[in-house]
Amino acid sequence: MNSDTVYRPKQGLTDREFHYCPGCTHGIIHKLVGEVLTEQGLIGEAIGVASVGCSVLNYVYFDCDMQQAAHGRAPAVATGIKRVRENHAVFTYQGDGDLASIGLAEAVHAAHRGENITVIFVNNAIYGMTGGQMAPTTLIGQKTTTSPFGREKEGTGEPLRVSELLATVPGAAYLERVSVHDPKHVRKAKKALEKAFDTQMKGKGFSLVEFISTCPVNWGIQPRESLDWAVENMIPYYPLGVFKDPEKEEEDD
Amino acid sequence: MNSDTVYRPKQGLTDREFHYCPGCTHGIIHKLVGEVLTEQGLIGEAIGVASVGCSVLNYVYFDCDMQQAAHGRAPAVATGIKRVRENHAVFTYQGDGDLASIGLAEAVHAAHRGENITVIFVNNAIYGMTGGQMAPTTLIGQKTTTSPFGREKEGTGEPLRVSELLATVPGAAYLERVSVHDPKHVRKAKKALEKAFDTQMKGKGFSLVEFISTCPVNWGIQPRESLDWAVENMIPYYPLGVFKDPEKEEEDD
Amino acid sequence: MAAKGRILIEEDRCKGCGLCIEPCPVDILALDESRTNKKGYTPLYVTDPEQCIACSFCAMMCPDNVITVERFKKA
Amino acid sequence: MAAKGRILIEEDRCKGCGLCIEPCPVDILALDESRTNKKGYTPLYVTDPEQCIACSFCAMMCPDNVITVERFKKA
Amino acid sequence: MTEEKVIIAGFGGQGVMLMGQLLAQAATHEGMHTTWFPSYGPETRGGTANCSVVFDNHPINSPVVSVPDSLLILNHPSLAKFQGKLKEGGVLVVNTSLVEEKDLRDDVRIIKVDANQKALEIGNLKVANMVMLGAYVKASGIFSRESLLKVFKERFTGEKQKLLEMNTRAFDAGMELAAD
Amino acid sequence: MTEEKVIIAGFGGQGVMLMGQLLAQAATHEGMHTTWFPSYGPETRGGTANCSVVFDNHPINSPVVSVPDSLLILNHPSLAKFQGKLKEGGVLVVNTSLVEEKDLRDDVRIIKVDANQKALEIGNLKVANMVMLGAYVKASGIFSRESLLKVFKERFTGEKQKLLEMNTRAFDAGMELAAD
Amino acid sequence: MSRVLMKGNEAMALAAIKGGCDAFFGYPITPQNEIPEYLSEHMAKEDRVFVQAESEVAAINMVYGAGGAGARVLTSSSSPGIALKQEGISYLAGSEVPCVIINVMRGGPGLGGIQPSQADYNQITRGGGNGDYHLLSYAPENLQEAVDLIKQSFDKADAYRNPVMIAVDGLLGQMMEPVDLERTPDSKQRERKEWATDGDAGRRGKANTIVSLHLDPNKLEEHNLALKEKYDRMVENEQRYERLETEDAELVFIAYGSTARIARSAVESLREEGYKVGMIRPITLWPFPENAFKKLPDTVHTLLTLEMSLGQMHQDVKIVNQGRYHLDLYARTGGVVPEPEEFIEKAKAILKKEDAA
Amino acid sequence: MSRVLMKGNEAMALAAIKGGCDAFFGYPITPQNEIPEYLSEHMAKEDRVFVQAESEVAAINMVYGAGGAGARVLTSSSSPGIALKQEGISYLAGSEVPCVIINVMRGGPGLGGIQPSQADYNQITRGGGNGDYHLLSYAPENLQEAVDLIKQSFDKADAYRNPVMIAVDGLLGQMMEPVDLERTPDSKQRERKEWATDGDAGRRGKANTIVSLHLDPNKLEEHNLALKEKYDRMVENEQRYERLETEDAELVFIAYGSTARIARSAVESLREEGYKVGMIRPITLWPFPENAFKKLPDTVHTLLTLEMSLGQMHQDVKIVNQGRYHLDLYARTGGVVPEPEEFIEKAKAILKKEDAA
Ligand SMILES: Cc1ncc(C[n+]2csc(CCOP(=O)(O)OP(=O)(O)O)c2C)c(N)n1
Ligand SMILES: Cc1ncc(C[n+]2csc(CCOP(=O)(O)OP(=O)(O)O)c2C)c(N)n1
Ligand code: SF4
Ligand code: SF4
Ligand code: SF4
Ligand code: SF4
Ligand code: SF4
Ligand code: SF4
Ligand SMILES: [Mg+2]
Ligand SMILES: [Mg+2]
Repeated sequence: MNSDTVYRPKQGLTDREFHYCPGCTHGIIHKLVGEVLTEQGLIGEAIGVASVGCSVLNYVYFDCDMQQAAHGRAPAVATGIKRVRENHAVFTYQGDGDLASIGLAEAVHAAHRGENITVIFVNNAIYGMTGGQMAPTTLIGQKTTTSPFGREKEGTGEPLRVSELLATVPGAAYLERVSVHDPKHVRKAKKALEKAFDTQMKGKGFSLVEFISTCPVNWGIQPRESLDWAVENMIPYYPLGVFKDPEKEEEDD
Repeated sequence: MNSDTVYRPKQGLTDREFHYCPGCTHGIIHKLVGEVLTEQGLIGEAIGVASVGCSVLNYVYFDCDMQQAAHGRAPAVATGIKRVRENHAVFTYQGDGDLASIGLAEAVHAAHRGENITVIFVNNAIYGMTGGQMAPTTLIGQKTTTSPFGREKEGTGEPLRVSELLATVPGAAYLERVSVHDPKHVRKAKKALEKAFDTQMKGKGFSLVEFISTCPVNWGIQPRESLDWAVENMIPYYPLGVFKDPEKEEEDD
Repeated sequence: MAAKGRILIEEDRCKGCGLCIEPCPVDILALDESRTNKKGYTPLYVTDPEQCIACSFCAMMCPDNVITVERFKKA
Repeated sequence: MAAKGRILIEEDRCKGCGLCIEPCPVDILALDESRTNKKGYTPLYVTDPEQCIACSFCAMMCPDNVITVERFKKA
Repeated sequence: MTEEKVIIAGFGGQGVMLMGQLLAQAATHEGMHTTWFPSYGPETRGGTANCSVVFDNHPINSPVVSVPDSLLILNHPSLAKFQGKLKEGGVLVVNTSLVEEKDLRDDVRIIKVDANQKALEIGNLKVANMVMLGAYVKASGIFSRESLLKVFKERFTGEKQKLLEMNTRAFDAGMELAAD
Repeated sequence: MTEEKVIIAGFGGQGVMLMGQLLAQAATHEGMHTTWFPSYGPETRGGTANCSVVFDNHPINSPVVSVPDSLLILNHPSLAKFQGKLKEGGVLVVNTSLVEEKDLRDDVRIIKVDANQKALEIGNLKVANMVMLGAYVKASGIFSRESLLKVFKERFTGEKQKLLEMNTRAFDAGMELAAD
Repeated sequence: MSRVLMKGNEAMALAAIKGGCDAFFGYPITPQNEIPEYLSEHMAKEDRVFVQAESEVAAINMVYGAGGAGARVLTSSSSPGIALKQEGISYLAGSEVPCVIINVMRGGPGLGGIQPSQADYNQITRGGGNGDYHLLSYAPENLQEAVDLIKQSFDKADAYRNPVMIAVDGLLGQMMEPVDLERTPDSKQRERKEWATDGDAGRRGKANTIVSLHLDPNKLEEHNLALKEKYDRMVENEQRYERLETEDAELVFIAYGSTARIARSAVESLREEGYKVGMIRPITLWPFPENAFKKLPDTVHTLLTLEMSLGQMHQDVKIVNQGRYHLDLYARTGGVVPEPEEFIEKAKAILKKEDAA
Repeated sequence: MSRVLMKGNEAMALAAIKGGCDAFFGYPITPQNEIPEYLSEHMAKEDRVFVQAESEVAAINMVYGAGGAGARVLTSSSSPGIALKQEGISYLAGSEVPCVIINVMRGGPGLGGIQPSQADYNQITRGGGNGDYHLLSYAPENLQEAVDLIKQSFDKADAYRNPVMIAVDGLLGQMMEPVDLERTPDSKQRERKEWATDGDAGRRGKANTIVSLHLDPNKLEEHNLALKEKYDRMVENEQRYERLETEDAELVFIAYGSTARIARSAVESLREEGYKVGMIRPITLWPFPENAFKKLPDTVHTLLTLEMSLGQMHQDVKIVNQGRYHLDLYARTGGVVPEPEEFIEKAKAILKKEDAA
């Protein structure tokens, strides 16, 4: 029987198997990035910046030029690249420890300068790679290896909402928070990525897509239940949606 | 004839003459801090953190224990102090280069943790000490030694509004932007400082007062005209007002 | 009911996480608990291939690039 | 009209910036252009002490701690 | 006793780190010198996991074991990686549930333990490591049963106390298997 | 010529840095070796400002002048700070408008210039530095008037061109004063 | 004596508590994560301060703040994290704020790897930051020594008003061995620090300031010379080392930390085979124990540096040596832990060559 | 020849443009501010890239990005700013990304002061960051040499795929003197860098990666040994120095940068008075010019290190010396610039003592 391939994995990706834990949604997000770059015809000329976190090795997965950045500094590295390779799609891929903790200044200032780059921000409410320490995004009550009694407001504060914070920065053009816990949301997430790269290629400024992601191993929850945990605990605190849209801004003008 | 002293300068200050340029409003802000600390009975037990900027030497002016911090890191230094001296009033005094550029992560994260400290943030839209380079707060069109053609949106972005940005951080309890261009506003600014220290001493979390300040020398404008320039150019972009108020929050709860 | 399509499973990539299972609208996916693949995981298998509607939901949710989806052409 | 109070000027601290001048509601402040203080600046002086209402506006605006304000007690 | 160097290897999740720690703990109780050293990776993401344990009556220098006296192998990839290092005549305890016997060396003392099978019989695959441990303790003769049971009691406290009985049973089963 | 080392000192805003640069520029034009070195502080906040200039027909080593051959003093605090360093018999050009004459050394060649007064006469206090410069150029004889005027023309271009005439006048006035 | 089996990082963390550590500020990085993890639980239980900072830069500046305010403060990190702390460390040294820094070294440069390494020797002993300053630096070889030194290090830091660096590698951080936490006494009651910016200006009747800024170069030079005088005292009084079987040695190993531990096996084996081999083991990396090189027997002809970096310590051996002995270096790097056999082989080759010569 | 009078920082900035610098990323700090200020205007006019980063940390990582993408990149800073860049510099070296870094040194430690200093010698030559790496480091003594070296340094950086550090002090940065910007040729047309992550994977048919991470310690060791091989080549080929009047010298000064400039006066004066004094002036700080110390005449008995730091370079002199000569050190620090007379006096004292002996 004749057939069409309606879903082909590994688009924009090398054939290397991901090293992620079973059910870790880093993998889904990688696939979306690869797909969008491929579909927009950017994969042959894109330059990606890998950050430090579980995804540190993604330079072996994305099938384009990749530079590995110091912890938190990916937006600065991307700035350097973009300024000398203006016509290329430049993106970073960063965890919440990387972007919201050590790298907050670099992220905000890339947005502030209106750098024409796209940031893929993977918020799993924890430091995955180093073994499950508290992140700025860790939820109140969440136990981690450095919040053994559960995160408390007193002393460690309430979780940081990065997209909302960046929305106050004029140079941030496109900001959206998405989730990948079911096919419908995966599809929406992909749309967001498309818009983000589109924003960049049209020279409209800084774009960031925040992904609600899971860390089954360090959450200590089975992969499928992790998706539920994310829906029940993360999304209420980190509402999905568009926080900044260049088209909206233009209308408003 | 008998008389009462109704205005006594140098309250909470040493007798040392300020090294600031003629008409620089750093001096007015120093006086307010000294007055508030004195009036609240905190001067003998306060611990201040001097930052790097024109005010770097303020450890010789404030008449309390003072520690001089690395450029941008005053909120981290203050965090260290406050955590081991919980009952003392701890404050930082920082310029816009210091706080909004190199030290942005430290400021946001001190707010994020809800550190019980008070930040005195002096926004003069320029790097004063190093000779007038562009700051993140420099206005569009403003000429500085590193924006010789005037700041342009393209490439350097639009000015960062720190108070608005911090207002998105849950741990920030009290945020107000004030000006000192006339006696009425000086009085208001003092009220804001009082509230900020009050917020701290009541353990309600992070407080910050942003001062619109002048830099006659690097703006290349006479002292009195500098006040006008601030009113006409800065305040429209940096509106005065309260951005976060713990009492309001409580009402809302 | 004849299959509208089928999925191809690159079995030795599968980590047995099960993320693909619930999204299947026709509920034909399961982990084969009777054996392990090269990696040591119990891999995905299709319980009733005839039912597949080639919706790609399973493939979209798979984090490890295990699944390819084909739609049969109406001859 | 008798003075309600007076200002004391620590003249050698003055930098001649003039920030204190405009705020004076009775307009009795000026820089003495005829001489310089130790620092080399033309210092503040009071043109008409009798008018002072001891409002402290000048002192509040002075960045350099030059001015002390006293209010006379009604005997 | 003279120095004993052990490597324990399996895949992540099989509990090889714990096995090594229990041995080191027993050695500590008995006043021996001991070291435990994990091969630590950037991730807890499956793949092989292993640790080295050394016991001695003298202070121990390197905790890194290059030529082990005994080897505990919990899965096949670990056999390929470590078997060659075992010293001639050394003790090789293998989990035959996951290791193909045809590949075993013939110049060492082999203790075959169908650990997964035994663990499933006992009621939980997770205790396969304890079966292996029991077999090693029996085979090496370095520690007494009591010594290990004391360590178990220290380890399985609080919430974990309910695991004590099953682990002890698995350990004993391992000792029996090695005695055969 | 042999080496000539000059220190120019006054307070911030008097234009001492510019004076030094103009001399160094003139020296460059005449093919001499020259160095200019500012005392740079953290601030542009009044207080004393000074720079060191060296001219020589040979390459110059240190741009830092410890014992100047000539000293240009624009205000009193600078006199106190630098007068002692001037080499015996050196040239001391003083702005008598701001320097008390009673404090002057008597073992050096003194050129008194009422520079502020002269500048006010010319129409702008700001050109007092040019009066001083003219006096020095005359007294030292190292540079010709033309040499300096050429530099003026290069410096006062664009918006600043309107200042050329007044500065030249001030410079000439200074030369005259020194000729007296 | 009660020996407990502990993981290196945890033992070090506990030792800090016993050394009187009031506050910890740190940021996660492998292979030292068990230090903050342990302390996040135990400092809280002891009602002391634990803060996970937003970065290494923030952490070291929090240390500066808390140390300046008079507390006993600890931070820990690993190689690239230590690099980020260099400005802050320079500030701490420059303004004489005491603190203890644990560096669990990993392979570099850059992100490098996470396996054991000693390639931070330069950044530890040469101050990776700006200016003329030094850190008192200890390099324990096993957990017992680490525990003993860490307990003591807070006293040393206070005594000299200087940061103290504990330099270990991933091997010591990750391994377990029994330690006796009471072998040395816990740190005793301390006096109030009269120089601290602890907010007691009222009581003192004068305000304190902590600064590293001295705009007048003469003042700054004076300050630097005063610091130097302090460093000279450390060189005089704080050198620590072990000499092992050097009495009749022909070849002397120079090795510290984990490498020394492994070298010890090599010395034992070689001695058994009759080779005259000894070892100098620096326990302080700074001050480098020059004294250990004094009065070596006439039998010595070669010093062989063994290290897990490409000759960083070897430079200090050269500085001390001044042409006296043949020098040689055996170096592994990048996270590779050498085996005793490698040292044995190298030693034999040297001794054979010397015999032939 | 056309000589123009320029301020040191501006001359260096212009030299970078002439060296083919495509992009500058920096952050203000005294005493190097004229570099970014000059470039903010002139890079724009040349249609090249100028970015004022939010911090030194960001700046060095922008350098890493742009350098990795194949551009010729410059950054500049001063001592505490260089300390902040150490992690980034370690990354650049580790992943072999070329760039040029200008360090206009000031007094330390910590915030220190803003006057000239050479107290970054350690952080320049020992890599203040983690791991086994080195920077090719030039220390010009005057503006002409600075201009010539900077122009060339971009070629060197590319040739070795390694960061190059230009080490001057505030004296050179702030002074003016005439320079001939055409004395050496501008940097020529360059080839495309086939290793760069420049977004040309499509054209190349393969993707490039730039990384410093090598999780397998054996791979990381291999990588480190490959780097070492490169550093060895630099030691072989890149040592630069000047020997002044050493032919019959009894006492040889060792001095670099501004200090050498001042020492030159001292040598001249001493020679005039008949003292046999010479000088070795390292132009490369790393590799340290060991070759300069070879074949010194038999008349030499003492090497006197002169530096504006408390003996940081003196350590390298000791390493090279290995007991051959008497060694002595004359050091100023904290921003104090020594005067020739100080060197003269010190030299005379040494020579007198030797005579007496
Ligand atoms: C300078 C520096 N500090 C710390 C680390 C250690 N480190 C590696 S990954 C990581 C956190 C990663 O967390 P996140 O960014 O949330 O990514 P995830 O692993 O959760 O995807 C840390 C702290 C490092 N490599 N470099
Ligand atoms: C790490 C570091 N980078 C840079 C500097 C140089 N520096 C000193 S002050 C300053 C900017 C100060 O500007 P701002 O904070 O706005 O204060 P202002 O002088 O305007 O009051 C800079 C960049 C430094 N001292 N340390
Ligand atoms: S540790 Fe967490 S984030 Fe990292 S790969 Fe595993 S599940 Fe994913
Ligand atoms: S430079 Fe500007 S900010 Fe600094 S003291 Fe002068 S006027 Fe004030
Ligand atoms: S393609 Fe759709 S119907 Fe077919 S197996 Fe996957 S989820 Fe089920
Ligand atoms: S989602 Fe992928 S990896 Fe997970 S079980 Fe399904 S096929 Fe296997
Ligand atoms: S106190 Fe009021 S009235 Fe008196 S001089 Fe000052 S401003 Fe004028
Ligand atoms: S405001 Fe103060 S310094 Fe300025 S002129 Fe008035 S008194 Fe003098
Ligand atoms: Mg994360
Ligand atoms: Mg400012």
